[in-house]
Amino acid sequence: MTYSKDEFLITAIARLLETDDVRHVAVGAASPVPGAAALLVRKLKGGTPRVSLIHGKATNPFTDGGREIFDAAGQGRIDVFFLGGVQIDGEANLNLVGTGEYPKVDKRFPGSFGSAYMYFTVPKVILFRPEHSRRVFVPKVDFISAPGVSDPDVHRPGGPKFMVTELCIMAFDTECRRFRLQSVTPGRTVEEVLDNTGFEIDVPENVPETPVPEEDRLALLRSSVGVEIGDTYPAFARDVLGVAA
Amino acid sequence: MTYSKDEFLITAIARLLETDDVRHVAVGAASPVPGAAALLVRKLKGGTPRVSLIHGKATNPFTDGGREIFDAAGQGRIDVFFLGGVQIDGEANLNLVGTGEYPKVDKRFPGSFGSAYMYFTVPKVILFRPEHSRRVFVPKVDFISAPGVSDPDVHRPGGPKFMVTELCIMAFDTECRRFRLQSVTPGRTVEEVLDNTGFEIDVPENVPETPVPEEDRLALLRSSVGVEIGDTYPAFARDVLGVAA
Amino acid sequence: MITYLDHIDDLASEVPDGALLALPPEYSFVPMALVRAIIRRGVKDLHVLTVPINGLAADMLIGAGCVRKIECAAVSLGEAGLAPRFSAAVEAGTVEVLDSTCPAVHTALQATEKGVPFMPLGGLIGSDILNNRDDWKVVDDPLEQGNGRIVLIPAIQPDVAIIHSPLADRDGNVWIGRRRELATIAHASKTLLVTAERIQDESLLESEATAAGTLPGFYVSAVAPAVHGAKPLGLVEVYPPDTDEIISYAREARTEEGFHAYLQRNVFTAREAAE
Amino acid sequence: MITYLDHIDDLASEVPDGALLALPPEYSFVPMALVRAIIRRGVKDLHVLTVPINGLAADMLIGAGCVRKIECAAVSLGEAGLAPRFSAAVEAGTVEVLDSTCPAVHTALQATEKGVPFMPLGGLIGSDILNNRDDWKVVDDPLEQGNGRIVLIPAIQPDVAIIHSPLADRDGNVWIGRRRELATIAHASKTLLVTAERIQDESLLESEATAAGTLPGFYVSAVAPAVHGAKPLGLVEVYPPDTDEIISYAREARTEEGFHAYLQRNVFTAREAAE
Repeated sequence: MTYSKDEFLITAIARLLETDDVRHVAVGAASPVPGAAALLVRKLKGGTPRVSLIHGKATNPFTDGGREIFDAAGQGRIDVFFLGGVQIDGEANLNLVGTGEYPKVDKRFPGSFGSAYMYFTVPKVILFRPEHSRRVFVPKVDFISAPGVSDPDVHRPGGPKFMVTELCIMAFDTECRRFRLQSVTPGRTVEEVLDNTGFEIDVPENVPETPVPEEDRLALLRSSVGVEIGDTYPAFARDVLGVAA
Repeated sequence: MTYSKDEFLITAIARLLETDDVRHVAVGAASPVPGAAALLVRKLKGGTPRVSLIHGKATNPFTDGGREIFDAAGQGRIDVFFLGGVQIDGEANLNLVGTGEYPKVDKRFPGSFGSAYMYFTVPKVILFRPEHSRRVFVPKVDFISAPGVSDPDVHRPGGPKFMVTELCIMAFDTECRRFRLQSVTPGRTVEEVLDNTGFEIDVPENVPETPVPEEDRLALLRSSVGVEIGDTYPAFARDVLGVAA
Repeated sequence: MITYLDHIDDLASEVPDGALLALPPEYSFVPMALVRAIIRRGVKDLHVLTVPINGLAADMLIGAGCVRKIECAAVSLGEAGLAPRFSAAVEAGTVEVLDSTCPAVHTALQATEKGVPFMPLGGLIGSDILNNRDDWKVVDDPLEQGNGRIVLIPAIQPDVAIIHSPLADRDGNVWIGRRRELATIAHASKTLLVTAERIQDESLLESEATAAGTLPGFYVSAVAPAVHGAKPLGLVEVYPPDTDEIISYAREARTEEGFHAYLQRNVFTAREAAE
Repeated sequence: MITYLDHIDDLASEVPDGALLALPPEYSFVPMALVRAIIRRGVKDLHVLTVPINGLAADMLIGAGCVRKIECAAVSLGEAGLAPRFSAAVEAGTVEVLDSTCPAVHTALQATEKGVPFMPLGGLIGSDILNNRDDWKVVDDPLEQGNGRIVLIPAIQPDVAIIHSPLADRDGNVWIGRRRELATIAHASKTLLVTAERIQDESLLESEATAAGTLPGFYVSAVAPAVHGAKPLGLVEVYPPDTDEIISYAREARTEEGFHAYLQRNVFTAREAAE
């Protein structure tokens, strides 16, 4: 079965959500790919994990205002969250603010949103940044919206576990403060990953390919799961998954 | 017109609520007399002050749970609140916990409720304690639920301003940390007040009588205001004001 | 996921001996049927937290010997007078009492809700409540802006909280209306047990109108039906409090014998309405 | 008491130059008609606080020259892309930006709501947000219980907050539904200006069902009607966002000339639906 790049990324993320420690996945604004991945896993596992799309309708369970998702994370009730960045460096520091010298940056982006808190509180943060380039993956971010690691005297139950890009999946080792290449997208190479990454990463001797989307999962995405994500992202459901609202 | 003791106390309290600084009167649980006084003034002044009976229905405006009244007081949005006490002493310290040595007291009462906070935050706290006896008005309370005065390094926009008993009205002078007799109930005497008060108070040369209930106010109490307080205290409206629910 | 139980006695078995148990205030959806089930089960050594006050439920649990310690801003039967078993137990020293004040209880739960170890609160300084709380801490204005001393209230995380609601749904969502202290209690507690007058199939989150007063199911551990589950207390717009019954409790419970006769009749012998 | 005004331009006159103005987030009842009225009035030197993020309203106010300083966790047009006037002004240094993060904005308002000078918040340490905030303070675990360092966020009290609602009543009560950040904003602000699609005579506090989603009138300073008052943003269950309009704004506002043409057409020339 053929598949699109987004469908590939959805199934790649979904495989990271299938462990038993994942009971509640929260997905922030403008994140249809992670949202679809979470809904796919919920469908596959018959209702677990819970999936909360903060800007969803039927999938938005929050009724205590904007602070509730942060409170819930602080309570340990959210197991997975997704973050990205304008720049990401080898210690998993995220920059969502801008490039150049702060505060009068060369190019200003929206801002840090809740990253400086969710990165500390959610045990399994998955970094999702499709564009894999030296523009994004820099030696050192120009502004740390949220740091990848913390000193031992800072309470930090959460942090980065994986990064998913168009080229590969990396795991993050908090102890060593380094990413390790875990698998490479079919048709791409380890060299390509290294060429496009502006920081050092660990590369094991054998790097497997990221599996292609399973046919049964593609079928779910293009039917019931597509309908569910269409509740929040109708254009995405229509254009990417071929499911009309 | 004849009047009951409760009707006398209601009009006595009402006169303390007629100043312009009183924009919002909040009334705690089981306080029909202060509640009726506040509703009477609201009626007389055509809608000002706001009156919030925390256990009322139509008169309970709070929709953010039990903490809202305390938050509102902390925000400076409540101008008058009523407190009482099992014991009250000459520095306006309140004891709502029990008599005897804490914690295994001789006689245990319910507890401090919100007094230890409201007493600090509401600018005009009126102490309301009909029983005027040396059992209540003691030289020093056995347990300070809420202190009458505070050191200058404690943020305290609020505190006691008046005390209303069956015998008299006293004003509290925070600077001197003393009560001053303001008026005496018709038919009672200054000597009676002093005999039944276990702490020293200031007595001016001329102590007027507390005015008897105004006829128009009694009429309001026994009609429209009685109906309003009956929404929260039906037995009180029926038995004291003769207004059926 | 949320467990749906058929009977409140099964819910009661989720309250272990020694638990820190949070009780909602008298006017706010108190699960009296579940409290009776907890007493029937003979739970021991509870540390009860009233949020921030309570009456009948706490008094009965204390009288029945379920409580080792109680943290409260007040325990009172309101217009029916003092809470007799609470007062007697404190006077006899058979229950440990940790006196608090209403906003301090809310603050301690807000801290847990927010995932922080403490939260500041104004007032309190000079009170013997504070003087008897080794766990509360007075600090000098940490921002150094002339705000004066302030009290830090440590977070409290109840092991179990129990609430009753007019209405729940099959996703574990629970109607709490404007009784939003129940949301704070739920957010702050490890386990939340819910009884409901009625459990409907349609999701309470379907419309914004009902969502506004709904506690989402992901805070809920287990739900059981309990018709008249708050009686003899009231449930706003569903039934009024049974004032005569509460007054008669207040009278009977003045003595230990009277209390146990009340228990025998109303807790051990009586069948709950839901059965 | 609450003032009822006939026209949003009268509400806009309650926003003084230099005010600390709180704006609700994009998905939460943003009073766009009032924002346009504020721009028409030519207010200057605003200190805008987005709670915790915003998009179109903040971008237009900045583009129109009303803003001196903005404190925000993010300003973004969402799926329509970057906020063009915000980005341009920050890059040019013509607006001062105080970067924050969502829960820190909520925390600062919660502190004011609670009447305390600060509130603690987890996370943040090691972030350049913190490193650029002289007003935030890192303290060593004040309870000395091994909780580690923590950040204290000072209270923020907006001078004026503005919200739009589907429904208000004649007592100043305002339906906010589950958008409870609007309650926090209201509690924390000195002045609250409300526009409403509809103003009804019957009190929203009459029934528990509507009371659950109602902000009580005693937080409200003034109310004016504004039919379609959130457009081109959406108002949940009332109208969806006008995505085409937002995308066309995003495109036009890329240049200063395009933005001013947009303003001329949509703010200065157009008549609001309510008129």
